Amino acid sequence: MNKYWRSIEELNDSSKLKQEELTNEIANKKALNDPESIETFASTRRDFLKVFGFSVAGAAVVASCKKPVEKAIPYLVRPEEIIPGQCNYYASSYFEENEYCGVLVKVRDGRPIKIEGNEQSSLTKGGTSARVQASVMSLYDLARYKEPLATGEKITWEKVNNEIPQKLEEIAQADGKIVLLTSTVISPTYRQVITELQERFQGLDWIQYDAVSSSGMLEANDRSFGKAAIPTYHFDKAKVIVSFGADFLGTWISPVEFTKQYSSRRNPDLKEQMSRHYQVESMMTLTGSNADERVVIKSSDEGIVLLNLYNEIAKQLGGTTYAVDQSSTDLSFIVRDLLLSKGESLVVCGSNNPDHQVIVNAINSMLGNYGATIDMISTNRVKQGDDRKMSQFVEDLLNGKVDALLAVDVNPVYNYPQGEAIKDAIEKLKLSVAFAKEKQETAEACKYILPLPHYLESWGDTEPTDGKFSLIQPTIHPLFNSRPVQEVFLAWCGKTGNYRDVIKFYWEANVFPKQTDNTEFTSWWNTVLQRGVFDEISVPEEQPIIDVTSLKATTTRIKSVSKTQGDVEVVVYEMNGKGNGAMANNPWSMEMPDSVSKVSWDNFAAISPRKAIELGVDNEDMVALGDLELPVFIQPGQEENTIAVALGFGRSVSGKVAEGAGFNVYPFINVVEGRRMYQAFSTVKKLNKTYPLAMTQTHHSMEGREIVREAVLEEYSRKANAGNESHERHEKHHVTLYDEPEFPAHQWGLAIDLNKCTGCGNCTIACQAENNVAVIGKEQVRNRRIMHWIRIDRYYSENPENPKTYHQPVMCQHCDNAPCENVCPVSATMHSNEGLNQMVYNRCVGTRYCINNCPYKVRRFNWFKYANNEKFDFNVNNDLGKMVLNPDVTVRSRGVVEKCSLCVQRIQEKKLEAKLENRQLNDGEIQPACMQTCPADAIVFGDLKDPESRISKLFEHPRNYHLIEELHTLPSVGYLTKIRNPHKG
Amino acid sequence: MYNTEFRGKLIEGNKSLGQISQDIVRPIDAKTPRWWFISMGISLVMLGLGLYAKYITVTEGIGSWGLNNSVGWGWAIINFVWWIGIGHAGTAFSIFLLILRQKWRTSINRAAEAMTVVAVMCAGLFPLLHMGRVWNFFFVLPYPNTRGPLWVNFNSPLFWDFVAITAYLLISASFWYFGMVPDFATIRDTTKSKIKKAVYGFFAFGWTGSSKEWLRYEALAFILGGIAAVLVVSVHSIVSTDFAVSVVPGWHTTIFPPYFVVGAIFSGFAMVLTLVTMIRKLYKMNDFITDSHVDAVTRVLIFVSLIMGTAYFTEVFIAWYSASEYEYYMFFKNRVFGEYAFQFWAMVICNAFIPQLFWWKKIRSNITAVFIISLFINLGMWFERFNIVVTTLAKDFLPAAWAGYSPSYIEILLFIGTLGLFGAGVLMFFRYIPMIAIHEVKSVAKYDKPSHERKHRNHEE
Amino acid sequence: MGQIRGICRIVHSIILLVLLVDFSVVAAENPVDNDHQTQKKEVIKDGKRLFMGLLPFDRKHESCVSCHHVVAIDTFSWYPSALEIANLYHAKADKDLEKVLMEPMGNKMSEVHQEYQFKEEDVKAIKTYLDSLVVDNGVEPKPSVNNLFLFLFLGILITLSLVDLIFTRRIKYRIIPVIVLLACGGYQAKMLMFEAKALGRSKDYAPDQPIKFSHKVHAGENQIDCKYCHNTVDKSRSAGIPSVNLCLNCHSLVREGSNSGQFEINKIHQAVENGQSVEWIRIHKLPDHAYFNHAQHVGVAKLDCNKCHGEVEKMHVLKQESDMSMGWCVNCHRETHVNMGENKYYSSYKEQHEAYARGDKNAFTADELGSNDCMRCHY
Amino acid sequence: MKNKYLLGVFGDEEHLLDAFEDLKANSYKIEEVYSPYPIHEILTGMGHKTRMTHAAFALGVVAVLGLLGFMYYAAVISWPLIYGGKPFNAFPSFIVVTLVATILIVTLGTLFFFSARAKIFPGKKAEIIHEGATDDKFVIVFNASDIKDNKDELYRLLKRHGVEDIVEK
Repeated sequence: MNKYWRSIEELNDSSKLKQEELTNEIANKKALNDPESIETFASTRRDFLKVFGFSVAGAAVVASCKKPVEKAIPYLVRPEEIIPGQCNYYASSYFEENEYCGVLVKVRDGRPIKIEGNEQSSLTKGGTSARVQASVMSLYDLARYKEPLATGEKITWEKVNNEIPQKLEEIAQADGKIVLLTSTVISPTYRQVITELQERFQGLDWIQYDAVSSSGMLEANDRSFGKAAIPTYHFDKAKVIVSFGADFLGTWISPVEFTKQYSSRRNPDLKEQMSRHYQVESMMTLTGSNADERVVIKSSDEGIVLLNLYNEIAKQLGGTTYAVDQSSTDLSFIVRDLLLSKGESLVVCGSNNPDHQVIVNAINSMLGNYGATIDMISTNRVKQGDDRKMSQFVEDLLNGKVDALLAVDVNPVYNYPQGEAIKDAIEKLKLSVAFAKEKQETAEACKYILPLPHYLESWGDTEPTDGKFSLIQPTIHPLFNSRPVQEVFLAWCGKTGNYRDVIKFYWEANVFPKQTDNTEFTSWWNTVLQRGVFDEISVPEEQPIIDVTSLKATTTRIKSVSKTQGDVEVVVYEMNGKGNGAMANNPWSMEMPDSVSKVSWDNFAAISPRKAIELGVDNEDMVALGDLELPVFIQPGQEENTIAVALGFGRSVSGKVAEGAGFNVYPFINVVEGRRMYQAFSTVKKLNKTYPLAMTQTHHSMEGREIVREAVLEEYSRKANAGNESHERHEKHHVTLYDEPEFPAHQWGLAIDLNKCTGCGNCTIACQAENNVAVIGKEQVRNRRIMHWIRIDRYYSENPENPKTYHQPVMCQHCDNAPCENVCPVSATMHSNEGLNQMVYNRCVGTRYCINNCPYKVRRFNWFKYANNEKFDFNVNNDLGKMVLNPDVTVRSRGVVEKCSLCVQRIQEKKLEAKLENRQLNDGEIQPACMQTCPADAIVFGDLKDPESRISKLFEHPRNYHLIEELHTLPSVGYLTKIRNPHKG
Repeated sequence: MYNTEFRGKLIEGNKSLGQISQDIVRPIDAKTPRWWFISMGISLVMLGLGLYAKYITVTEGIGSWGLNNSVGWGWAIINFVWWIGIGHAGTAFSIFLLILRQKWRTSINRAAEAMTVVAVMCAGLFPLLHMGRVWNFFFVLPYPNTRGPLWVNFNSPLFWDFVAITAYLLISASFWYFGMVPDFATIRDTTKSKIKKAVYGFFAFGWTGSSKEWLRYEALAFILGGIAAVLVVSVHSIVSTDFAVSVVPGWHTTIFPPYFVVGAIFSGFAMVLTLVTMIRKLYKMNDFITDSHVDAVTRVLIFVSLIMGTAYFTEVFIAWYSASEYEYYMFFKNRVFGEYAFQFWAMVICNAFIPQLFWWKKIRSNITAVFIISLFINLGMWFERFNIVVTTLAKDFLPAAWAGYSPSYIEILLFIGTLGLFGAGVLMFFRYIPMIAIHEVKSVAKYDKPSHERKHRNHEE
Repeated sequence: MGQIRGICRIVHSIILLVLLVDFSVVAAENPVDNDHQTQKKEVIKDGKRLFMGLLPFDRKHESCVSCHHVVAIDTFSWYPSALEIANLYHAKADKDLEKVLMEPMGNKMSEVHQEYQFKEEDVKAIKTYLDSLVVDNGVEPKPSVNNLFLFLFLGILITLSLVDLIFTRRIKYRIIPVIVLLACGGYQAKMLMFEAKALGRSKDYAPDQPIKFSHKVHAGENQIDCKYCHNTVDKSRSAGIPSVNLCLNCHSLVREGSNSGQFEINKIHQAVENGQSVEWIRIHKLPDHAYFNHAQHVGVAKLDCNKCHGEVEKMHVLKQESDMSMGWCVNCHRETHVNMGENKYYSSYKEQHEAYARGDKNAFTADELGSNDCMRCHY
Repeated sequence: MKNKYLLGVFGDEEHLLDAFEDLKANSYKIEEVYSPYPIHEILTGMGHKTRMTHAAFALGVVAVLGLLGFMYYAAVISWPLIYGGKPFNAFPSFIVVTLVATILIVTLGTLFFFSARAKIFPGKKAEIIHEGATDDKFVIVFNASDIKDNKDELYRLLKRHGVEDIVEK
């Protein structure tokens, strides 16, 4: 793939830079550089973007039905790297909401349209998360700030750069307090810029603030090791994983990285080496739903459970034990397993309570996991916010001790528990400046609002983990009048020049020396820019020794919580794929059904089935949690007295998409001694109200059908087709009157490893971005009309209080005996000679018989006109949002059926490439969007006609089966049996 | 072979031929009664509501209905099958009874055929409207085109269905129309009104009643009767393939073709009964539609109802006997005892049990009771179609994709609209078209004459 | 094959005709009467007369309008239209126009504008007239027949004649309503066909382009390879309309054309100066739901451009040669052979490739290898 | 109408038939018989024959062959497409359409034959010989030129069989 990676830096000489500007100008001038025109400029064509090579403006002859004259406007000067109609890929990095991911940006005719994983990244290894996939949409968000504003009025950057430093200067002179509030900064160059700013304005206090913080871990590691940092974890090296409420596959620290590591060990063919995963938690997380064993505890009991676990292990290993209440939860089987795999185990905890984390540190230390599965030397930097500093700042702010605030890409008004008070305080400040990408609560409270560029528009660098560097490069000229915050800060320091040069300068001085292979900086820089990443070769170091005294002080604070503090415990969490609320205005993200509950567009009070009966509530009934009224969702696997509610909803100031979606539960966060705790006690009361929830799946049992086939590892090691015994029988029963279908060259197939799939939903959004899948809004989702081509079915079995969970991605199975094909009267769907089940939108008249006759129900109908329709005011209703559309894929009109095409546009593209290069296709060359970005490597695509291909091997695998194969539909999609690895005995 | 003694008089009142003409044509010449205007008004209001629903459907999309990703067909298809079933009565009456030499059909077949045409029109609306892109409807036609040419899929039951419905509508309409030609001529020659003379004269196509015309007319009736008899069986069999050809549990059954045909005859006869009891009442046609006519239809209904009951039982039995877990779930956990038990039992009770009341002579001869039971059968048949269409789609193979369905008000209005269309159509029929086939009634009137007056000969037709 | 125009288009056009009312807006005049205006009007009138050759002035040449036409004409002309000249000189002074007229630049212009002698006030009058064209946009508002009303009117006539033919029979001679019926019906059909054609693909579409670029001159007379300008044709989906700087490769030297003189070529230079690209009128346009890739056809299949685009090298004004219907694509796939032996990719078609290698079959059409599968073009 | 007609108008079928048989026996040339409903004896007695049934059968054969041929052409030769793993020539699927479309074609064709042969078509002006012939009268029509020799005898014969009215036209 290397060949396609280009970097703008290749055009380094000045004349070419000029060209670049010119190109961007041409590409963007017409519609985009004038922010007002974006709202008013209306195109008459439903998919005006499906143009190639030149921009086209349709102009219908006034009031007559003549063919509209179309214009073809070529580039004035075509930039060398842009071939109209061809895609370029640029390596870049994603870092938003504390999540890091190395990415490739697919740019078509000058606009980024898709994010892919960067396989060169040693951290994320080509995986992405749903949030990363959705981030490209935020680039084209109408709610973005388009101009610098001062008290609501447009001002120029020149004025900004004059006025603000002046005021800052005044405040600094008067010994006033200036606070720079940012989210975690992982960019080394940015840090340097901030240092310069601090030097320029004496008394400028820099605070990093994370909406969902891991401050507890920083503090615990400070206590244990004297290093306030988050270690790096190696789930791939752990045979036994015990997680206490850490949703490491969904939202915890670095989920893409962890999913890659985790899934690599979820291979049953590793036999005994396959990892075993215990999850001890109070609510059903995505990670918990993937665990081999899941133990349900109260979140308030976590400390006791942890200390008991510590004591058990200490007893066995001869360590110090501490007095503590006996926990009612029996974890002896975990203890046994942990002791059996010393140095190959990993205990993690999601709590923000440093005491808990200290115990976890002690356990890991006893088990010898430091240096093996945990690395405390090379630490993770994605969460650096310090709760106590932040709460001190809030206290100061509320007491009027702060004079000026520079808030960069943070939103405490929304996501800090005392948000309203903070808002009032900010409004009273002498100077308040917000740097923000799009409409948000804090910015609206500030005097100055300075638009930030999207990461796809800006330069940057990152160091998410010590020694792992990566670059962010712009893939489009800024759409709006925004400037990178670093450039603005430098301007305030009296320096001019663009940020790219600053980064280059920094890298030349600080990163370049970290390697020895290259001697010439520019060529090295170009390589790094092409690859996107640079890893410093680390020298192995001795892990720090744990300070045991830290534990002793901690244990005294671990006590049972008395029952008097309320009826129920409320746990607030980040929803997988939705994040902390910064992306709430992203329609893709909002419409993605939550991986566990399968609810989209809202958050809800997740209540255990038993509690629901006790309260007499059902789904969609409302309950009052303290003062907050929330709809109920009955979540199997929830601790009986724990109610979980997701953060990140209920934005009060935002774009149109986020309006009215869900409820803000940040106020539930407790600030205890300056630390934010994500649990609270509350009362619960049934209300006589209902609230509609957009559920995409309402039946949760497999009804005893062999939909997800499973076995346990022990059986599997004895018998290769364990759990999949019926496959052979069904194969034998495949008798047909007709000849087996034959395909001359290729037969495309897809294999899905149910053991690796975590159900994270990244593929859903990747597919949505690749295939222009429409967003339809809450009401229509609730009507069960979601358009996603790949859905993830989630089933529960056994005990509803702690069920076994199954995730199964289902897309068009491309059956060779497809029931849908037979019944279409107009030949809108039939088989290709490459085994694809074809769907021709322009032939479809919409009888929907194919939908009815599809046993997998993967066909989607365009119930309404979803593009250019006021009633569906999402991205394809405005010309800015339409920029994200993939020009290779038709935007479907009302009344036609659509479905997964196995990314036929990618197949065709690669076939053409092979033809042009006069060669055959290579296995693995074609990657559908779902496969390319799967962080778990659960999806494999390939040619079934090629006996050597990976897919052919997988189809021969004894675990392989087809969905409802007894119907003899001969699907081209295979599933690999899920093999669980529960503890023995 | 034909025994009037057994059946009783075909026409009461010992009427002369002239009286027959007069009696039947009277509603056309007479002043329109007030109830006609009232019911026409109601029908038109309903039709208007339906038009509104059609407007919304076409401009906004099928999304205005209550369907979803799993349940792709709902009320529209239920109503389509229901109307088509009702539309079966006309041909069934005319053709089957013609073939069986049942003279008593003559008083009823015109009404039945009219009902067929209107009902098939109502039915035909739904497959059109339920298309996502109705403006591309012509894609269904296999016509030469500039696309390659690209033809249609002859394997698709929907294409079969399209051909069958079109054929059925055209054939039953022409059958009905040509049956009326001599009657239009009668009106033309008896009416006093000049306008009516002109209009009916036009529609009579220049009919005079000469022996040459009658000769070919008889031949035409013979041919049409013969081939349309095949149609009676084929149309609903083909409609049933819309379901039977699929793979979905509850649809994928071989019993469907006969089951649908019988069901159609059942609902058609029930609707005929509903209509003729109304005609009798409203137009005092007791002399033509006698108690014995009603009696004959009810007897047929008992028989058909037993077949229906057997079919229901067979379906459920096979669901268990086949040992297919999907079929088993569909029938036992979804229909008989599950979420849709109400619809299932409504169907069974209305169709299999209630008509058994006709075993009692008292009920058979009580016109009000007959009317009410006929309505129950119509309702039951609607539930049967609901049972088939919705319950299957709502819960098929993958439980994750199971979804409920409830109609939107647009769908309900569409149905009301077709009821309005049917009402209006039938009322127009009452008002402007001889309700009873005059020439056919005349031809059988002779058999009612006292036998000494009939010195005849050969009673064969 | 059935080349019968799809009923589709007729249905579409019926719908469109019924839906769209062809309102022709007649620009209302807004007379402002004052001296200055009347005076100016007089000058414009003079200028118009001069331009049209109505006022004789001392020369042996034809009138301006004989070359620089004022209203749109059907035939192709190399000369710039009056409006184009007007637009160019609108912002300039009278002197500039005079200078150009008196001292023509380039061979072509010198040839036709030989020995021009103008009075200063004449030039001024012409300039004023030309300026007025810019303001009025050069096109005189023409009342157009309202198509929809005509269509409906014909419909009414048809209905009436039908009614009379069948019911009323007022007209003694039956032939009259029959003739009316046929005539009206025929005209309606003609209207429908016309609209249907305009609506769908447009074979022979040859619009006026902003620059009178002649493929005949470039590709024919000068033998420039198509791929020189359309240089992405063998590697990208799009053949690429050449960017303006590409034109400059030659036209920085070639400043005058053999037919159009300097006027047309100057437009390129102007475009570069203004930083604004040329807005060509697009001719070949597939519907959005059809995907076409030039690279496949030119890069892989090595098709000649003429195969689809016709003899471009003989066209002064480019027109759409083929109707670009689906049938046209599909039938070509049925006839065209694949480079089975040359391109290694096709060895993926094992059976076919072996048959080819053995010599059992020496050619495979694109269709036989699946190029007529729906999802090769529709996705 | 150049010819003069003589109409014998009867009030019921029995009298008509008696008269008809008598007339036939006496070899009167009967131009036409008009009746409100078809009377089998008259239809056979008039000696006309129709070949509509043959035409319908022929049409049916042509339709079946044509339809099967067309579908084979469209699905196998013109543009073969794979539907659900079926062969191109999915013959059993064609039967349904063939059956129904044949019925349609035969019906429409027969109607056309009927219309053409019986001269019953929209817009035709009826040549009404007697107003009551479509109501309650049975009319025997004689061509005046055929019977001018034995007019009185005919009158007598008709009257003997209970004719209601004799009209000369």
